[in-house]
Amino acid sequence: MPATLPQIGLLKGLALTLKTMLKPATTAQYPHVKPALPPRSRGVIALMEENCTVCMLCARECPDWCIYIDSHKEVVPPKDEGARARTRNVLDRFAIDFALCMYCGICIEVCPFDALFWSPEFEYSTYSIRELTHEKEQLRAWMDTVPAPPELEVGAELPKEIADGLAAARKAAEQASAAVTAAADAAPAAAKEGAGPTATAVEEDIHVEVQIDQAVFDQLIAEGKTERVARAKAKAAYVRAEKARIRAERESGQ
Amino acid sequence: MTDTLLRPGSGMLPGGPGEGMLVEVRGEGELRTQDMNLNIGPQHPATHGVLRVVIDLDGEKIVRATPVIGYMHRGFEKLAEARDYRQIIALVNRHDWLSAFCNELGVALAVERMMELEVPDRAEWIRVLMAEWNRVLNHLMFVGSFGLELGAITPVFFAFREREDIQGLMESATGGRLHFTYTRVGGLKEDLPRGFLAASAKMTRNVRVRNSEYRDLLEGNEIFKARTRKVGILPPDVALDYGVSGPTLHATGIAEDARVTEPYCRYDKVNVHVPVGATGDSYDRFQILLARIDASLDIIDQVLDNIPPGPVNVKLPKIVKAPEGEIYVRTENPLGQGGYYLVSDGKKNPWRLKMRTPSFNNISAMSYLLKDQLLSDMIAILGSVFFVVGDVDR
Amino acid sequence: MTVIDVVMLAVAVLGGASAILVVVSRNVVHAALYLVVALISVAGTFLLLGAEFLAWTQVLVYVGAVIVLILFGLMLTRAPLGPMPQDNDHTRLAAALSVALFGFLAVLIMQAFGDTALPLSVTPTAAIGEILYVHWAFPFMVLGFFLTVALVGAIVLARREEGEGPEPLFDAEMDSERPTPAPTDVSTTPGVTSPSQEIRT
Amino acid sequence: MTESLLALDNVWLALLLKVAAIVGFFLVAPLVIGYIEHKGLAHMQARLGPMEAAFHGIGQLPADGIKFIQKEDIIPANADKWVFSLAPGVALVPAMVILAVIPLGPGLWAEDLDTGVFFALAVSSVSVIGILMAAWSSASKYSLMGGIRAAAQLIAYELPLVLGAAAVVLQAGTMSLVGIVEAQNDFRILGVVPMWFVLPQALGFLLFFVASLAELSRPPFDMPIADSELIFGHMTEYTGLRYAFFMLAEYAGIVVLSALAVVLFLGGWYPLPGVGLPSFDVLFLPGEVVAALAGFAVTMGKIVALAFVMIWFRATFPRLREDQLQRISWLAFIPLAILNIVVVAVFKVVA
Repeated sequence: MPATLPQIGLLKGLALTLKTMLKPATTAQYPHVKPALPPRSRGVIALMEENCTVCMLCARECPDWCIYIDSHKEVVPPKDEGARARTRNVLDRFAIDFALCMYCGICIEVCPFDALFWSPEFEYSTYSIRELTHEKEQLRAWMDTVPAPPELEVGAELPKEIADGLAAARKAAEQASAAVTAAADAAPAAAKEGAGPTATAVEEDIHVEVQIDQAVFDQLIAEGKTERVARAKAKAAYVRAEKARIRAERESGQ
Repeated sequence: MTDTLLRPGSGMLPGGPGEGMLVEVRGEGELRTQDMNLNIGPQHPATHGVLRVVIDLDGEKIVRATPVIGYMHRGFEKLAEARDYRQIIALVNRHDWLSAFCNELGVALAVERMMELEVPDRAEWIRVLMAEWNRVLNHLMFVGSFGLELGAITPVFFAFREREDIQGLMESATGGRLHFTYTRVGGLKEDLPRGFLAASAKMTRNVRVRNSEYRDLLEGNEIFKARTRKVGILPPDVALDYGVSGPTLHATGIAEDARVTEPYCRYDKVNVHVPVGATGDSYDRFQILLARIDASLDIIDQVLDNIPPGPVNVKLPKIVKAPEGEIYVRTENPLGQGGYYLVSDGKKNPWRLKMRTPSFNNISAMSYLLKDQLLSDMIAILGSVFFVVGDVDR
Repeated sequence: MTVIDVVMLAVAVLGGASAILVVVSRNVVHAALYLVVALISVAGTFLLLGAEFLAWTQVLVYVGAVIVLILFGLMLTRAPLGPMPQDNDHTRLAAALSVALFGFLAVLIMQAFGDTALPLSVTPTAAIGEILYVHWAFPFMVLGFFLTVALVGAIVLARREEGEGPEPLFDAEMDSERPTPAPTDVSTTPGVTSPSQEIRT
Repeated sequence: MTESLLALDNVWLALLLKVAAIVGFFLVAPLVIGYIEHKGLAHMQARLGPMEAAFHGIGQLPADGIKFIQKEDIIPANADKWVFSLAPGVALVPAMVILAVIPLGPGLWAEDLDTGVFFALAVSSVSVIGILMAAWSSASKYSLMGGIRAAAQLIAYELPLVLGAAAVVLQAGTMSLVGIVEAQNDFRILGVVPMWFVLPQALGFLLFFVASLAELSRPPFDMPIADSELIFGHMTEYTGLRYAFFMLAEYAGIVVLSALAVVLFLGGWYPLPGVGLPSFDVLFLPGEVVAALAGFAVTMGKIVALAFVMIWFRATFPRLREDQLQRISWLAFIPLAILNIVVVAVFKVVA
């Protein structure tokens, strides 16, 4: 420990607090400035009602049994003449008691039909604990606030669905390019050049800094959409447009 | 003459903890002095949680201190017997809310070793990364609250400023700010989001700079030194007798650290610096805390250099069942040694899951540490023997 | 009667009443608090008589220090709330003594001044200083000496035995005194640095 | 003795105006200091502090006051009701009384006492009785511990405070606060350089300032109310308006002791050593009033600066232990204060 002058530590502390005072504060003025939450934030559970088949897996796996599901069976008339009538489950009630929920996300993980999603929406506190039980209409409404999942870190193994999709696309592109090569005998070199970018464009992921498309945002607000929905859609619109632009740029560059 | 009286009608609940505490009466005749019996807690600002310490005071000197625990007992171990392993992971990061990731890691490791699972390399590296970030989060909290208990109100706000940044980082990967629930048996919930590693690298630089601010604010402060040096000295042998671990043990000069002596995940591939103290007093414990933050940041930097590509999960059956048998896994949690003793009868839920939590042992040393100290020093000791009440009671 | 007379009378009644309450109060802390009122009334009397300096001295020394010490002492003992049984039976003797003392002083004052009304004049502080430090310098110093002796005596009595005292406040040598811990051998695992014996600061 | 601006012909009207002015100042000045503490402390901790009540939280303290009025006034069942109720008042009144003698500008004082310094110090020592009353009557062990600590601390730091002020009195040759301000304006180092007493009395100023921190139980000397161990000591059992009175007493104490330090060491209402105040007529205001207003602004500026240092200390330092406090006072401050007086006396006699 270096020898220090006596009492210099007190002065160092004073200097630090004074320095901090002169710098801008880090406080977020919450109700006035909304936090930018990452897409994975476990804010609230949204329900894609159309996907739900009332398999009850979520309700059974929930560690504190906060999911309530009611359903009835409905007989669907056979499509073809003479076939047997089918039954299907119809969802009557899907409610989550957020006063009990511990936000572990197990229900979302176990759902085999992609009916449940996390949304970063968090502003649903109530004055009464009873009002924290949200029914399927509200849960469906929160679907609008579910953002697209973030891109994965470099080196990550892609999820099976995306990897399969990419492989299929690559295969299709190769077939197309092979077809083009075979068809255009006269100018093979030119055809190859044309096919090259098509094959890579699928693989190549274009990274775009997310921003809000102000025009879309304003329009959606004018249409009476909630701010969060409008922001999410405006972001998506921006990303789409930007990616299209970059793609066009790359193509024109080649 | 010293005689001991059974306290008659004390204000405590009959049959409750601390009922019939002994009170010493010293001296003779007119000049007898009687100790004052003071309840610190269960609701008291210095115990950060619902710990209760019953102390007998002779003036400002503590004659006897008895920590009374159990106010926050939530039956985690029993609950775990009725949950499957995925649910247990969501459960165990709640008893010590300041080291959530390290706790879930311990349970996952226990189940994986039972099942003899080979966890993907990338997942193990990410676990190290997250565990170290969690350690930094935890230590920042204690750095702040230690200052607060000694009357310095600023460090805790600074600590929360850094915690906020790190929590935001963790949230982008795990979705949680406190209860991460990111580990799964056989790997992780999902891979990191794009940009996480770059943000981590930036954050380590940031926290290192901020760490030096705590040194300016507290470590070098003469008043702080006067309040903590030679206060609450814990000799190494006593520490070992009580089973104290973690930074509290390192301060006594013993560098026992599960990351070094019994490495798990990829701790054998990184340099783990274990700072140790010399005297085992409160000041040492505080210094260890700051030094451990730096050490954790070093580990994070190493992880960032070494993280391999690949999957983060293994394919598991729909219902995870640990085979029949038992296993004991120990991990170095931020507060000390975490032990997970898992006994399985081959079903989807454990037959018994006993958790050895560092806070419980650390708090056990309290009656030794507090004896013959001043009331004001009690605060310095309570603040520097690191515990989380939820972790004590479970 | 002038305004001064009325105020004087009020202060006297207040002071007298609280003085009586000091002795009849069954609660020691209440008695001490009544004493505060009595002492402040005395200060008020001094003020009304033009002895400003004396009045403030009364407040500073008696109210600010003596009473605080009394209350401090009471709190260190059990300081029970509520009335307490009187712990001695000398009340009659005390009453007789104080009545005698009061009578003696009253007679003395009457003898000295009689009916002559003294002119009310403000005593300048400088005059008090001159009287104390010029005319009565020797007795003043003797008194001061005695008080110092008493103080030293009190310190000697209260001083602890050698080695029993608390730790010094800012101990400069503390750094050098720190023992170096025995080296611990934990670097058995390859690729692990041995922990340093010093905390990096 | 100089004349006060309010020395009207009608004694009763003058008295009424003075009391009104003192009470007004007494109610407003602590709010100003409290607001500065809210914001200063917050920014030192990288926060913003109150932002919602009016512009940048200016209305926060009045809002708090309204909240305190609405709160239930709880008196513990075992408490000594009378003493418990009276204690906040006893703690509050001395601070208000001292304001009567403090000159805030040329002619801006209620009463210029011959023994002003002595009066201020004597009355300030009374407020501890209020704290002791609160501590004892609450029937709470935490309060009692706080009371014992407060008493011990106030006894220990009363001496350096009084001795520090005494050295100034010795140098100025007067006990009148107005006289001391004027003496500082006339003071010249080596008969040439104009300087306030803060320089020749640097040691005294330091002792006075630190001792006033201890008198006010402000960090790092806040052991008597140490919230993390004694849960605010004597204030533990207080709620609502009575608690607000204690808080008001604390902030009024900051104002009063800062003002005393300004008057004793920092040249009172003079903006710079050897520089006077503007005293020409502005519009319809006579020069005398202009000077008084300018002097008031200067004094308030200095008070706020000293209060800011107190807040700065609060943001930075942990608190000392009770035995450390005592040792600092008896082993360092009191000997130093006596030494200071001796040195000043020697200079006074020699010069």
